[in-house]
Amino acid sequence: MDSPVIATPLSAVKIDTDGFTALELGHISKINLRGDFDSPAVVGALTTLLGMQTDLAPNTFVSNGAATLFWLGPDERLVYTDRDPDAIISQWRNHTGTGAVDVSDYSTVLRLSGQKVRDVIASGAPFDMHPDNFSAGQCVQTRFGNASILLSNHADTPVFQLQVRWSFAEYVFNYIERVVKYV
Amino acid sequence: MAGPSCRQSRYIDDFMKAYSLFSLARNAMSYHRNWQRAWRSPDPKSKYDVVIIGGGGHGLATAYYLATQCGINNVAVIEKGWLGGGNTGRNTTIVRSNYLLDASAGMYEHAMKLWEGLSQELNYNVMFSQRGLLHLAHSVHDMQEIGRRGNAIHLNGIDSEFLTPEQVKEMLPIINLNCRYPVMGGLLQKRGGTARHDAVAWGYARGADAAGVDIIQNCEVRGVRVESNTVVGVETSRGFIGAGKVGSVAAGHSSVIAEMAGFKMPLECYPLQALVSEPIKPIIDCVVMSNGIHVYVSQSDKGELVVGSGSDAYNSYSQRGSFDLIEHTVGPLCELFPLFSRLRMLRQWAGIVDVTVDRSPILSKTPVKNLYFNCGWGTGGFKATPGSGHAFAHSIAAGEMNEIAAPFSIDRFNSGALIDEGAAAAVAH
Amino acid sequence: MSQSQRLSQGGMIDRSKPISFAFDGRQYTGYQGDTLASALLANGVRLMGRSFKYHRPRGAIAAGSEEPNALVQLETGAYTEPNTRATCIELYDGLVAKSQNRWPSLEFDIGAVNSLVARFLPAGFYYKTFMWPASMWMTYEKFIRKAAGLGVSPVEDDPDVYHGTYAHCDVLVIGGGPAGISAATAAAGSGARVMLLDEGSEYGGALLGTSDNAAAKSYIDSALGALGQSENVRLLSRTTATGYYDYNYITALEKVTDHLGPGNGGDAPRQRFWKIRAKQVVIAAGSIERPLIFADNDRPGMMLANAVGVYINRYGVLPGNDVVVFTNNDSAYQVALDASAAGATVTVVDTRRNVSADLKSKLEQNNIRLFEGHAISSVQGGKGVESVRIMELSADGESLQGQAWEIVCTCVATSGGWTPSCHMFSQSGGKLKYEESIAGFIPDSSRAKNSCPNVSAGSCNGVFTTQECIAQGVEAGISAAGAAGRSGSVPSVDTFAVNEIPQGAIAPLWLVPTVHPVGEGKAKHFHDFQNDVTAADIHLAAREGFVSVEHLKRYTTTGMATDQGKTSNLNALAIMANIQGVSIPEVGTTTFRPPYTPLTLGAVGGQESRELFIQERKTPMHEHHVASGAVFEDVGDWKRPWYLPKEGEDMHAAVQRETLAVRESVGMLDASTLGKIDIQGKDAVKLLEMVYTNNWQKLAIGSCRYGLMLNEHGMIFDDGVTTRLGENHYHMTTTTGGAARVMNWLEEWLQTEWPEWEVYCTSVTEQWAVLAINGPKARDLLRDLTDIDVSKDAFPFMTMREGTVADVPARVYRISFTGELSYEINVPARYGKHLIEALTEAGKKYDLVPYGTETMHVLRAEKGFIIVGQDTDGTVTPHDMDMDWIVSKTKEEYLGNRAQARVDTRREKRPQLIGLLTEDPTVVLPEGAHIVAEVLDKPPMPTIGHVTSSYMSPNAGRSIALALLQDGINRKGETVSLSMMDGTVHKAKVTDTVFVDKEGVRVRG
Amino acid sequence: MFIINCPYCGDRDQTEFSCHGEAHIPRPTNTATMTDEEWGDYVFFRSNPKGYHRERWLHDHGCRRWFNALRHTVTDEFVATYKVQDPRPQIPGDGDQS
Ligand SMILES: Cc1cc2nc3c(=O)[nH]c(=O)nc-3n(C[C@H](O)[C@H](O)[C@H](O)COP(=O)(O)OP(=O)(O)OC[C@H]3O[C@@H](n4cnc5c(N)ncnc54)[C@H](O)[C@@H]3O)c2cc1C
Ligand SMILES: NC(=O)c1ccc[n+]([C@@H]2O[C@H](COP(=O)([O-])OP(=O)(O)OC[C@H]3O[C@@H](n4cnc5c(N)ncnc54)[C@H](O)[C@@H]3O)[C@@H](O)[C@H]2O)c1
Ligand SMILES: Cc1cc2nc3c(=O)[nH]c(=O)nc-3n(C[C@H](O)[C@H](O)[C@H](O)COP(=O)(O)O)c2cc1C
Ligand SMILES: [Zn+2]
Repeated sequence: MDSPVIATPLSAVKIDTDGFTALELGHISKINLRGDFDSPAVVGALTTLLGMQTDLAPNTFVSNGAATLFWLGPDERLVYTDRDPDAIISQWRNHTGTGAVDVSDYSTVLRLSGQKVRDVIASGAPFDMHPDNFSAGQCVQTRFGNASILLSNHADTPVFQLQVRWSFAEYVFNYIERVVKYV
Repeated sequence: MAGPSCRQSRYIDDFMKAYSLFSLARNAMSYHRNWQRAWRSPDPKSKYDVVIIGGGGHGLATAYYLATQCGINNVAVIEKGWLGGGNTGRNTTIVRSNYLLDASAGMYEHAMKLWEGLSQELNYNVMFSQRGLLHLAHSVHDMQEIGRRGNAIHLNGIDSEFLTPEQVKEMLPIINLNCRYPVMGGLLQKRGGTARHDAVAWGYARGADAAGVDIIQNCEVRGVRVESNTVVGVETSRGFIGAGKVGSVAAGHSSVIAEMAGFKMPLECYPLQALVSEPIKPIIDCVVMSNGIHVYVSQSDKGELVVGSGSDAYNSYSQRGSFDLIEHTVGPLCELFPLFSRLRMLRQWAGIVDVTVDRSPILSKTPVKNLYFNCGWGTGGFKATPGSGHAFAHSIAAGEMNEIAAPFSIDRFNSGALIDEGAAAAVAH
Repeated sequence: MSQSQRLSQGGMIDRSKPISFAFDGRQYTGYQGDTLASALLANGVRLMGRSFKYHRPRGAIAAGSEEPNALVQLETGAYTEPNTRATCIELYDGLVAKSQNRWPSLEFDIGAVNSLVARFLPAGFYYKTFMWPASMWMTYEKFIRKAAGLGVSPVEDDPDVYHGTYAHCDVLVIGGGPAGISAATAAAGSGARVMLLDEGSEYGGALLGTSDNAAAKSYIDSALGALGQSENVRLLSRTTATGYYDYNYITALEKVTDHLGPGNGGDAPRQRFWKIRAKQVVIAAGSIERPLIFADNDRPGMMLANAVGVYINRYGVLPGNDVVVFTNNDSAYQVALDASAAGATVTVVDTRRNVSADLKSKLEQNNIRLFEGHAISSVQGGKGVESVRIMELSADGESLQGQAWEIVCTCVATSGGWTPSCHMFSQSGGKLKYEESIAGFIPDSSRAKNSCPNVSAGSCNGVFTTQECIAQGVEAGISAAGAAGRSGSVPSVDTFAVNEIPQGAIAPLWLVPTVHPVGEGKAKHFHDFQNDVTAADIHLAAREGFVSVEHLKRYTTTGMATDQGKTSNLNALAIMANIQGVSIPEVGTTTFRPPYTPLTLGAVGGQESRELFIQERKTPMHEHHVASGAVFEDVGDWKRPWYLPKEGEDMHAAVQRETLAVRESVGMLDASTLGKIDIQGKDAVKLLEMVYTNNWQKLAIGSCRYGLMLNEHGMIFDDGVTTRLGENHYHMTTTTGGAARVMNWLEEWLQTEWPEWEVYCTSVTEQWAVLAINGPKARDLLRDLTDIDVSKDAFPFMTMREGTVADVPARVYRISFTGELSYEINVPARYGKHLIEALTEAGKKYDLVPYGTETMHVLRAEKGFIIVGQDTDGTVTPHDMDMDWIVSKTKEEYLGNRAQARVDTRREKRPQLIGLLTEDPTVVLPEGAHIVAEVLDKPPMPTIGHVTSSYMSPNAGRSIALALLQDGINRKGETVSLSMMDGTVHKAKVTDTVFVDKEGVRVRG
Repeated sequence: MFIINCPYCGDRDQTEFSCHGEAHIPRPTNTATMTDEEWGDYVFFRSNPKGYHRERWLHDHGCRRWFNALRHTVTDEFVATYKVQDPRPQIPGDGDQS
């Protein structure tokens, strides 16, 4: 048998218009990490497993090339990683005794860029994305239309990433495609 | 228990006072100078046999039937604002009796029968319009639901018909059957429809007043006086008013009244919103309700589309709600009737609805003797107005909830015998 | 008659751009910059519509959105739009409009007979008549309905698109007149993020209607030019703030392409709906003039004084060559001067006797006659005013006296004073105060709602000179910016003055007396023009006891028309105050509600309808199902294959085939939509013990167990299989529709009740693509594709194994919802498509049949497995479901436990789940059919149960059904009757709920 | 349309949240010995005050944390939001801590 094809929900589509592009980033390994992020065990695990600083402020993320760590909640972080998630997950559990789950396929990630990005997303999201309120390095879990999204600002040019559940991806994409004409 | 009465009220004995084409014409000759007050504006007496708290449709109907059918004329209705200014004056006027459970069917069909002769009974045109009420089904689950309800209603002796999508289209040519969640069928109650909400309050007020009831507006009940666990009267913004019995029919404020009397109620108050469009020539000729995509719409005699929205899920006494509900009402409306998209919304508003866990009302005795509660009608009590008032009046008079009211006792929240129309059918209004 | 009323010069229209348009089938010409109303007036057309009730001829009385009369049906076909205010329609080439509410024509309207019998149609007449005979109401109603309504709805789908968006700013300025512009300038100068909205096509507000508007325009342009430079400023013209909600949430409608005409907007949306969150709001919405209420004050040609000024100065149109200005205050004198300058013969009739010398001399200089202490007593002319008679007012203003003078005129400009536009402030929850000096309500800024910080500035705040408006605007802009945390250096904002005369000393005269007592002559005194409400109606309402302002409104319908009483409300309540002998604030106002002007439904809901209405959630295998010809069912938001018909098959045939195939060979179902929750942490089992009714302590790692969840009322609300993956690690599944509810249920308990427990729940629904394979050949098929030992002993029923399937990592659960030998293969979603393709290929040799939800329902019903939500309905307990076996007798506590012991829940003869076998095995009972206690000739018939599930079962070789029947468990073996809607009766035997493989051999095979 | 201050994420739009009724109703631990009345009271009866109300909110579209709020049911204005384990903020103008 041929080696299995990896499918993602939006691999076949993209938007590339004046002032706006949207492109799915393809498969990304993602891990949901849980625990007390002040505890020495968790701090230790983060540094040894991911090489990450741990004092992540709410609504921010950090990246170190191999991994990106997002704040999701007081006891919850999300990691995008290049490495084998299974290995990290089992080591995390061993190190910390707390939860870690592979959520690689739960959601997909769109990269959005161009000067229209904020206006496009504002068509469905009630969050204020003005640079004063949302600058590079910040992320926010909010709503886009009916979908929950994780939006992160990677550059003020702007380059945003939008993470959305697999089954809502098409809806979000259609939404963006519709409104991009109007902003 | 006296049955619904359709004869012209004998209490309006003075023929000249009665409303008719003739009286209208006569009064026109005298430039309408001689019309009398629709109801008096008396000062409160020091004591009544029965005090009704709340001058909404249910309270006024209760007083009306107490005076006209139960022989208790020494009655006051105490209203903190203006008559009918609560939910009676702000509802989407849908009347139907196609309920699933026996207890509900009993109550709402009782009301329906009274509606059918109400204008004549009250000598006041409440514009009860049996234009038909159509529930749409948008999924297999909805079909199962209307299947069950349609049969239950039918076997309760109440009219109901199933419609195919084609028949739905025939009734409502402007509908988009292929909306998100396509229309798979419908349940029609031809006797369902609408009534003019304000007229219901005013008609009952006029009738009650003619039968001797004192209607006291701008008078707020601020305390319930209880002596040896028996109610003896109410403290109001116009002083103490003594009462042999007190019926609280205060809809959105029932918890507040209960607190005055020292107990809690299984109620929470939410804002429920509605909106109307600008008036247009007739375009839909029945009431349409879709739980699948959340649309409730009818057209008033004046021409506006009257559109029910949802209730906000937070407790509130503010008579305003949040705007996203309006969006989530108008979106579905345009989905089901895409041609409405160019029409315009004229006004939106909200009421305070008191909701029980099982979404069924409470007509009940309370921990305090001679204090009775009629409340919890939530998002759907307008249609019950005559039935509720009638059953409550007879129950107050007898000191025991009558057959129609009895299942709605507050005890059910302890015994577990809920009347869970919502859980059973997930149907609103 | 081409633009006979167009002035030869002046105005802000572009005379180089003539525009042709049609009204009621006649062609006219106007100019770019006109509104439909100004262009009609330019063409000498005064009659533009008919009123709601009496069908009285009406013309425009205003020049803005407060217009009650001039409503037209704009455009035709799919683009048609009823009730559109001619005063707000920007003229475009080819515009087509029709008058409304008249038949056969505007000039000759049969409905006007209502006017003749008006005497019989006072306020609320319909409550008093049409009652007999009772059966006739529906017929009367039909006529009433036809007569009511205004324009007509389109009957085709809207071809336009709408855009909605959120926006945020530090300072939102509502209204772009002098106050608003200066507020925005000051706020932006302070460094604030500013939005400036105005509903007009151009900024400037009242300045545009002044005679020196050219100078004003350059002032405005320079201010706007500067604002436009700033990155932090968003300017939105043609944008109406429609609603002001809690926490400074303001909605606004932008008309993006309406002014271009239908279909001319290109890719742009027709309208855009803004949802704005502002830290601070400056309300600079201006004020609205009130008409004076006098006899027959509704004849076409009667206008608000300022509207006359606007038509002259902004549009270069003289609404009438002979103008009577009728006023009780100073501001209309400017209109008299402007009309005179435009060439009209002008007469001023002032109800006051103390007109200032200054004004008098201004009139004298311009040869304008002045009648002091006079009032209009009657009006001549039906479809347009031809002349007015005036008489002297008595000293107390209560009556008219002396001789009547007739003044020929085609235009009456009236001013009863100015009403500050407090709509936005009131909607925000702020309270108004009555200001005697201006005879109007203004915002009481000390009673604004805390959560809605705003400041009113300009004439909406009761100041009536441009300079004062600008000064207030600047102050408001600075303070709002400061309150929003911006206080940079504010550039000095230029001030500006125009030719205007402030309202000055107003002498309120709420109802101009007539020779006959109000309501007794032929004349009518309108305050609410659109709804035809007159002073006499207010008197009648008062007489009948409808004295509360809210009763007054509802009884007479005053203020309930599409203009929501912008020009009429204050007059109405002042008249009521007079009747009652109380002050105006004692009468009070009605509630200001959104929207400020009628709001296009498509703009509010249009974006999230149609394809963006509710997401269609699809599984990773969706495309494959489409290719297989699946017919889909909506389950929650999900699209699931319902059945997969082969060529020529209907649903029944397909389902029968699929159902048989599963029990004969092997079937395959996409089960990806089931909710999945990953549960970890050392207290995980404690959670399971609490949320499920059965025991979880002893579940071995790698084993699965079915569980029921109850709410605290003791009723079943979800079910599913949970598997122990590791020491403190579980994988829970839920129903498709219940996934979010269950997740919230777990989290709510964990976070609020047991926060000290260490349990982490993560939704992994979409992480896994799931294929269920069921049937005697399922094992063979699986064996071909996996490295897991699938032998009976190595992989028993109710266990889970990890390995690879079709070369991808998988968790395989040996659980079954069909009673067959079954496996649920879970692979990461990215391999879902691969998995179904691989299985389809490998399944060929086993006659693998893909099946859908309908077949699944039949299969599970054959085994008596319940579907929560179908066989249960939120009112049933485990006992009612005959599922006592799943309720732990040993556990101390679980959610819903205590409720089981209540009187009613313990009651005997509750409805219980049983099976039904119809006497005639070919009869498939309709789901929802009821079991009756006794068959009677006709309803009512007492019922004792109903059918919850019903199918033709090919495996049982007959129809089968599940039902909830009172005391059902004890009735097994009995025969019951079911009465159908059409009167037929079916008999059926009460059985247990398992119809196929009662011993449960197959599932363990 | 409220702005709600999530104790974890900060000020956010109301549409990111859902409200879940009265707060501080601990689940009884003696369920076995409770009367039907006591149980009914716990499950169904609410204070539903016209005034200050302590209630539970969930930041659905955000951090998915439950938290409590003190809000006035007539003005609909929030006085405070606080974490489940935090002490109850005081009702304005009320010395009492309940
Ligand atoms: C937007 C909306 C749409 C609705 N749509 C429908 C529908 O289509 N069909 C339907 O059947 N039902 C509908 N309903 C529900 C229906 O309106 C109510 O159930 C019904 O009107 C309740 O009538 P009532 O007389 O009990 O209450 P109300 O009319 O609310 O009367 C209660 C009265 O008590 C007074 N009161 C309160 N406290 C005191 C006090 N302390 N002292 C003195 N007086 C006091 C109030 O001022 C009020 O006037 C809707 C409700 C709303 C808000
Ligand atoms: N002569 C007098 O007595 C008298 C009386 C009143 C006003 N005025 C003059 O009128 C001007 C008042 O200036 P101002 O700035 O206060 O008001 P304005 O009337 O000049 O401007 C208000 C603007 O707000 C807009 N608007 C109103 N409601 C809106 C909404 N909901 N959404 C969007 N836009 C909305 C209007 O279209 C208008 O352009 C001054 O020049 C003043 O002298 C004179
Ligand atoms: C059935 C129905 C029809 C209505 N029609 C209109 C209408 O044509 N015009 C209008 O302005 N308001 C209309 N309203 C709304 C009322 O003006 C008002 O908003 C409502 O009674 C609530 O009162 P409130 O806004 O004063 O709180 C209607 C209300 C109902 C219940
Ligand atoms: Zn949060």
